[in-house]
Amino acid sequence: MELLERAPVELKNAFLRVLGSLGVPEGMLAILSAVLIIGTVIGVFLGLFALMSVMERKILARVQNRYGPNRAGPFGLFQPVADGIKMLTKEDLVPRAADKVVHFLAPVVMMVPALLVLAILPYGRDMVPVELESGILFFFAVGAGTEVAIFMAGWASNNKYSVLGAMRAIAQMISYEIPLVISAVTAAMIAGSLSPSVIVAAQGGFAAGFLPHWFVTTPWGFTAALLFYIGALAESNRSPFDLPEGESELVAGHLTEYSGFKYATFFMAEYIGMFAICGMFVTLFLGGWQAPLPFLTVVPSWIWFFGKVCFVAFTMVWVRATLPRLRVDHLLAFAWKFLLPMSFAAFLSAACWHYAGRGPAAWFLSLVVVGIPYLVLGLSFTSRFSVSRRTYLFSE
Amino acid sequence: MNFPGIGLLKGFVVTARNFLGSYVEKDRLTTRQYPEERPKLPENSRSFPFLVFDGEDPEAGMRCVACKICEKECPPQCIYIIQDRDAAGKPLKRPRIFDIDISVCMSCQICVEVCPFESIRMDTDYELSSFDRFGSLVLDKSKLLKSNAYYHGIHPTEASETDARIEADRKKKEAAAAAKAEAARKATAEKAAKAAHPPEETK
Amino acid sequence: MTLQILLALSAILFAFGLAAILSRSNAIMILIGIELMLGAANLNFIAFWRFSGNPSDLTGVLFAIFSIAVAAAEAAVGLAIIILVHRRIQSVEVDDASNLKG
Amino acid sequence: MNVTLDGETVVKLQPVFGYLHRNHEKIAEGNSWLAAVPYTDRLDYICPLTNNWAYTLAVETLAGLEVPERAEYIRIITAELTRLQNHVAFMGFILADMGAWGSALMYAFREREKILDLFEALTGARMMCNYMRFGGCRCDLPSGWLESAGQLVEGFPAFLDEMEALLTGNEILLARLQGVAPLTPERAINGGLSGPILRAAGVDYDIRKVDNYGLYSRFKFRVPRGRVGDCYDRFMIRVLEARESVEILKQALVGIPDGPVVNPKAKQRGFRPPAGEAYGRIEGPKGELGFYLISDGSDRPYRFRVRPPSLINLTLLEELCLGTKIADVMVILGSIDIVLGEVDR
Amino acid sequence: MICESLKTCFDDPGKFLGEWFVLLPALVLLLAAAAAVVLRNLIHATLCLTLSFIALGILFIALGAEFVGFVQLLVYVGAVAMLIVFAILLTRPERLAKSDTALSGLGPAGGALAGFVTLGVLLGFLFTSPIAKKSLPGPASAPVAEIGHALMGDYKAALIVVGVLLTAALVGAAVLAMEDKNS
Repeated sequence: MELLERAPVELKNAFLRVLGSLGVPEGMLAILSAVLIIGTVIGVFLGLFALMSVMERKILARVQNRYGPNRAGPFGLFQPVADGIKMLTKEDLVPRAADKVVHFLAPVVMMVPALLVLAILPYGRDMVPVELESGILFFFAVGAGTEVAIFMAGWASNNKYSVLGAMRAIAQMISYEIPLVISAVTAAMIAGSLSPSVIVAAQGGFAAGFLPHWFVTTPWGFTAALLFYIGALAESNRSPFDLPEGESELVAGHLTEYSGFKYATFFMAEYIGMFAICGMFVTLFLGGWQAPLPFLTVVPSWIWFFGKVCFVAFTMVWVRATLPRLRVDHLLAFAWKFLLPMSFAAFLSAACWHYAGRGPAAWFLSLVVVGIPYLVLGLSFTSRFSVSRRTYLFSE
Repeated sequence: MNFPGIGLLKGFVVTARNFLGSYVEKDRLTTRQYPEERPKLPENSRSFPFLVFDGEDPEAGMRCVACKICEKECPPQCIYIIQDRDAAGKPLKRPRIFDIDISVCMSCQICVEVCPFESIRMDTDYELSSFDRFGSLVLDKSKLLKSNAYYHGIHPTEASETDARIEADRKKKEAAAAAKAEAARKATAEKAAKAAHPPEETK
Repeated sequence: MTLQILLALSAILFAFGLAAILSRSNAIMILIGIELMLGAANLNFIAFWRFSGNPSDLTGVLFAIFSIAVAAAEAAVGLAIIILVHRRIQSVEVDDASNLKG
Repeated sequence: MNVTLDGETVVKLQPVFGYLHRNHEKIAEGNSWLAAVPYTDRLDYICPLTNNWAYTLAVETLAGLEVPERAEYIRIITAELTRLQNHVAFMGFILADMGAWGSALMYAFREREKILDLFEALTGARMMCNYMRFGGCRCDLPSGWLESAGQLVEGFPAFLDEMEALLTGNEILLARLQGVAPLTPERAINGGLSGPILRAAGVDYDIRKVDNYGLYSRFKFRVPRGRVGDCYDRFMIRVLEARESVEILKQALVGIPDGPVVNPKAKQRGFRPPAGEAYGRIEGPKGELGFYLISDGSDRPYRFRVRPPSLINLTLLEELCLGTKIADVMVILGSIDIVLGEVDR
Repeated sequence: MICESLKTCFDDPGKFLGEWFVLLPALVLLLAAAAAVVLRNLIHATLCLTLSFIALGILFIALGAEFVGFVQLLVYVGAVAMLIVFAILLTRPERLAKSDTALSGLGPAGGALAGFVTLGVLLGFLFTSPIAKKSLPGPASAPVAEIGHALMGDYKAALIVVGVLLTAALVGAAVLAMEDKNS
């Protein structure tokens, strides 16, 4: 199994050795290895995107007790190919009064952060494309690019629905970015560094034989993970927060005037962005490529990473199948009045957990420090509408 | 115990049960793959009307006597009947033309109710899509005529009831005919008897 | 790769900012000019830190970080003022905001 | 409808309807009395059997026909089944309006299919049933129908519990529905509303209890009433009414007697009711569905008027939507639960 | 890998494409800044400004101060550009195309002239002063941990002051912009 564990890296080195022997200059080899890594990472994530676009519809269908696409290819697995061909052959309309340059640039600018963000995720034991010491900061810095792209898309379509949709999307992403950043920083604080591989290393080892040291097992980690998850949903405009293009009266939000391959690029950027933020969630809270149980470490680490990413992506589809959409003012009130204070509470409870020695006593202390604000905020938030079951009069 | 968020969790449990249930329980996954699995329609489901004929020859065995009651009663007026005339021009008890425009017909089955001769019944065939709007959507007599055996095939109970009713009518008619014949024979016999011995009083 | 090139670069950037402020009459363009000038100042800080002998003395880097933070605050307040001015006199042209009574 | 917005809030809302107007009432005046029955299916196409019943009830009051007991029982069973599938479908539709990507909708339609299969086995068509006749029903229950109906009613409370677990406690749903477009009882009565919306506003008015038409007095069931009258109450009232319908069905399926299905004396084809006028009304799933018929003794109705609950409930839409957010307009329209076939006739 | 190559190329120039590689973002920076100033359409100007922010961020990374580069990207591209864009949308200056009368009748030429004069003065001092001739010392990097310790260590007071300043500024901006609701 050791070979399988190192397989991708060994393959690359072997390939480079062959090229080296063929007399390729040293400098060129370094560039080639970088290109190889980029190629494999993008290839893997495009494959995941294709798989996800059909798996999402099948999971959604199964939740609703129907089959989902099963006509194109065995079990509908050629559906992405069919969608791709459809997208390519569809005519690419550009509204006459649209701002041609910006209209064309928007999907490109949307795609750039989605792909750049994949560079810092630790896919396996020392298999990190770019070993940055402030990887988490890089993740959020580049993530800010999607807002610019959404604005460009909304503005360039010169249609009032798309501008309205774009404004809503940006307001939502900005207001959900702060809890996202703070919950990510909580994990980084405990691990002691902003670099993802150090964070994953900090989650190694097993307590009492079988309990993995993942951050999600600690109370503050669980709350921070939940907040990060909600922020991730909002960041990638999915499920309860798919306000910009979901609302029945905003047509398709900032994507109204896009068709053909540009729309496919937006679609692809959204999915790869979703996978990237799932990867970050796994790195921060689910112990990156750490195996859940001691005897399972024989399974190669990158299988654990992609397994967990697919599981988190599955839960995102599950959330999408269950929850209705939030209204705009609830969305923002929820972010500012509930998520922000909760993320500070999680941050505080992480500190208490750390200074109380990280043992079981610390576990309960951090549980208290996180639990009280949750109950106080939650009840005050839901007390506005009488959640207690309304009593109904019955007459014979 | 309703701390905030419990409602959402309950919702997730329901969708999870449905997700797993669709693999396990049979009654949850009710989709039928249409072209492969044909739906099993209940016995008296109906689509568009058709004419019933007894025996083998459609023309001869046709029950319809062109009384045009169904044409009058049909709410959207989609039935068109012209009575057949023989060479001498005398109307026959048979329709020469019997068209039903199934693009107009709303399969409401009133023609079946009002038909006194049990000659029009509702079919169950629903794959009637066609390419040209007028040609194949107006079913003429030849397309409408279907044998009684076919009728027994699609609506067994209703067909057997109809046959029983027709049988009963025929027997009653025969009995009536027999009675009339017998009465007529008795009348002729009396007249003959009267004629045999001199008619005392003629008037 | 001498320090001169970087300082020349930031000088040009500064000149662009100044030109933007002086030549345009739209308040938002003036703000863009200010952002450029602040960017030029940050570039100088980092350049001097890079070319100073010991990189462990992080004053230049820290100064740049603080200046970015302050610049962000300043941009927020500036834009709030622009919106207020626009709401009051329905235009963002700097010349229109001439009557002191407001 | 065209909605004028000021940013997010609704300033003016003007529903535009009439696109599904099929001139139902004029056609009925041109056709015989019997020919009008299949057209009533197409009024509120989600609950055809209650439409049929309302029409035949009006004709029976006009002509003074009695209806045999078995026919009354069948009518109550089919009407309550229709109410059940309408309320279940409503639960699915309102979730789809709120963007839940159709999970609740699909569960609702899975159950509704079972009810529609029962209708198809009984009347021949899933939605265009054309089953009621003057003085009773067209044909008797096929063999095994009562058992399968009993099975369905047996499994229904479990399904309703599952739906309630998914929907009633859901915080997002509470946030979206509660406090949206409340309605005071006076406003509801002055607006002429009827059905679940009226009862959600707190008015205890159910025609099944008021008129006691069709042996309803023989069954024990309760009528739920809301207090606040907002979208959440309208939603909950329909959920509770669905449970009451299950109660009625349980009692009716057990107590159905034998006997003729249609009044033998009633003539269907050349039916000529005595001259005069009559107004028959029933408690449809959407509200008070009434038929006002004037007969001049001939075999065609002189005047055929339908009281459409959806249209009358819709008139209050603008007043409910003023000042709410754009996302609420969807939910409010959904909570009124209209069917355009009935609005435009 | 990419960041390493950026830094390695800068640390020992001869090894890779030479240190001129670092001038690529500088070039982009200059072009974007020029475009931001010259362009008529305000939205295009803002987008070029965002591009210049990105180029500046990359330049900081190339110069070794990774943390500052990412902060620059996060703060300017994420927030300030959005602020400017929102301001443009809110004030909708359709009449921008109207003659862009510059201050005191000098027109755009005046502004450009002032810019050139200052540029000349700055470059004059630059090329005469000895300190600017310093060539490149060895590789340098600003590790995040060190920045953290410095911030928490001897710059504690500054950090708190900036915190207070930021809060005051943002609350003030919100109150100012919110004025409209009740008027």
